[in-house]
Amino acid sequence: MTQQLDIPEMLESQAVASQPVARVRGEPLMQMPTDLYIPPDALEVILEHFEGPLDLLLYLIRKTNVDVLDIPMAALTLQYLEYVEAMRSKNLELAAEYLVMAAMLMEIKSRMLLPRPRAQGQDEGFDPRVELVRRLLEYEQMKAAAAELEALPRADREFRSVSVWIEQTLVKRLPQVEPQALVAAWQELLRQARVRAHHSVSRDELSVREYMAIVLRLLRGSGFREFGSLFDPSRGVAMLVVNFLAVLELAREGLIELSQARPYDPIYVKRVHDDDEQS
Amino acid sequence: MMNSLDPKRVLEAALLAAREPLAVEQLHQLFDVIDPPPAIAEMLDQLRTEWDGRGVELVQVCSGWRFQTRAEYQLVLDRLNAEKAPRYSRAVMETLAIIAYRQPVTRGDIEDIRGVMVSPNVIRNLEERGWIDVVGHRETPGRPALYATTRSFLDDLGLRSLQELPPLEEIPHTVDLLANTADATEDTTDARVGDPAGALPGAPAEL
Amino acid sequence: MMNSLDPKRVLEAALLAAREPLAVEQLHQLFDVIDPPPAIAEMLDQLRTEWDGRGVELVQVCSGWRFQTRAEYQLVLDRLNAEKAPRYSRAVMETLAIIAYRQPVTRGDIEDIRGVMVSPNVIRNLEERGWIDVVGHRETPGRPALYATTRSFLDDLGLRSLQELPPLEEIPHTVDLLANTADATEDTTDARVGDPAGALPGAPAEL
Repeated sequence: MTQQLDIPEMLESQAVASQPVARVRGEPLMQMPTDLYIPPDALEVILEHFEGPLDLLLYLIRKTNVDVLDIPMAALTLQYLEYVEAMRSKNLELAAEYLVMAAMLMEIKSRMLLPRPRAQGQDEGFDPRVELVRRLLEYEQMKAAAAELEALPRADREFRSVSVWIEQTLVKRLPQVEPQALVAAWQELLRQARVRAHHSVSRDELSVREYMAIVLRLLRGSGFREFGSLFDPSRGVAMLVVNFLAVLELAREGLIELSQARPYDPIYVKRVHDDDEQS
Repeated sequence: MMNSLDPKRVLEAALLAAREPLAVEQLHQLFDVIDPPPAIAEMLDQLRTEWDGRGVELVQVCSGWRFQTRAEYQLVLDRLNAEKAPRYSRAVMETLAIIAYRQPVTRGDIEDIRGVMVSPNVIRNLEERGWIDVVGHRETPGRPALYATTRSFLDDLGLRSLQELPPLEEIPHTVDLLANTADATEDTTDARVGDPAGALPGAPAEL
Repeated sequence: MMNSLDPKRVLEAALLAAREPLAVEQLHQLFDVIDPPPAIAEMLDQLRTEWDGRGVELVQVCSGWRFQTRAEYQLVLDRLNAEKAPRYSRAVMETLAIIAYRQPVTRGDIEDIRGVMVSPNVIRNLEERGWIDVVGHRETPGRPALYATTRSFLDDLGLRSLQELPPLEEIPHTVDLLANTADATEDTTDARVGDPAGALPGAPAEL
């Protein structure tokens, strides 16, 4: 950005000739515009400096302080071509757009030389400069917007986002399981095993199986237990029945031993081979 | 500029914004124009105290100091990236489902139903989680361990009892199932173990 | 567990630890077990005030809330890492401005406005930064890609929406130009000796 300001200083003014070199809007132009002389070693810098023909034109317009809405086409074209010719003579690589613009400027200039039909004086779009001015203004607007964007505080330049260390090793994250996921897993099993749907498990069967596990846990390491101690009457009759069914099922599967010395003696329950429990 | 900023706040900002732990020597670079240099160790201590009781703490690790989330907050923060939460493999989920709905079962039972070998890792995984344990042994050759789900399994799934597990009766009759009904009707034996050998020919072992 | 933690501190920890800005909806996930849900907007306001005068500030950008270092502190923190953020050429910034203010645009649109070719590198540069992406194609021959800016562009510039972009300079309607055309005829009188216009048309394009 600062480079832009420096350039005019690099361009020494050069007064020439006592007669007007041109007339701009009727006023004689007594000297070359101050920025037309380009020191040879500055040329490359200047070339790099401009983003294209529109940028160069804007520079020329703003430099000479003319009204962008009333561009003196001849003077502008002249200045522009001086630059382009200078670039060309230095054999600098010249973007095609500069030449296209040169042609366009000359076209506009020549069209302005043509007599304008008075009758159609109000005809919009007659002024051949309109399109050029529209483009110049739009480009200048975006150029200014770019400078504004550049000036905005930006992440990793004016500020950094904060992201503190996340100490994951302290807490081992464990998978969470939803009850419904078990059903999904089961359904997948069914699908794979192609078991008939009647292989499903009812709540009743489940509760028996739950009690089977409870009873086995109660018996773990306890040797013999009195039969009655396996039941919790406070849970209601239904649960007692289920509990009882569980004990019967365990006996049937040979997981527990029931023993009774004589009829009406207490019944004792023991896990089969409780001694070599592995857990 | 630097002089107008509180050195402790500079230190704090540097540590909050740093991607890596910062060593005390590095922190000194922040203040190399200040004379005399501020007492960094002291400020770090003060900062650590200031952050007591918050979700982030200042800690010293091998390569320096850093702010990090506190473990007890991490569980809550994890909700933000649920998609990154680990998941159990299909093998684990199916094994867990079988134990939950068919308990008590042996590994052999699980293998019969799944039609594949059950890796010891799968069982150990669930045991370590505290969701299953051995409740006895079946009196068959080898006396295999019988697995059942634990209270903690119910707690973690938010259930009061196994009865609150989703019922399985509502399994939709898929085309797949219907297509196989003909063979399956023959299978009137024990619903639990069934005859998986016939149903799952050539099922590969899964480890 | 959750109940023992101060919701505001949870929010703070989440925002300090997040890699990306967090939207209010995301922050709600932190509290989904609390009934009634805490007033997140209010807590964010309180947090912002609490962090006043420190090296780090809580700001709202396009995709949510984040903590970031204050510019005046960052100047000091920059002493810690010599690595500077990439600088962008005027070509890149002008292209970005055109995409930001005129989106969606094709490369052709950008070239029309800038009056020069847009190098593919310029576009790639902005894409790699994650500031622009292709949002579709214009249904014209060649189906050119339409570019627009991303949320990350707004986030990185600390903006909440495109409406917060700096306002464009007003440009006068070209209709105004026509008002001046009457005077402009004078301009046609000039004739410069040695008009280089004559010299140039034959000049070969050195490309």
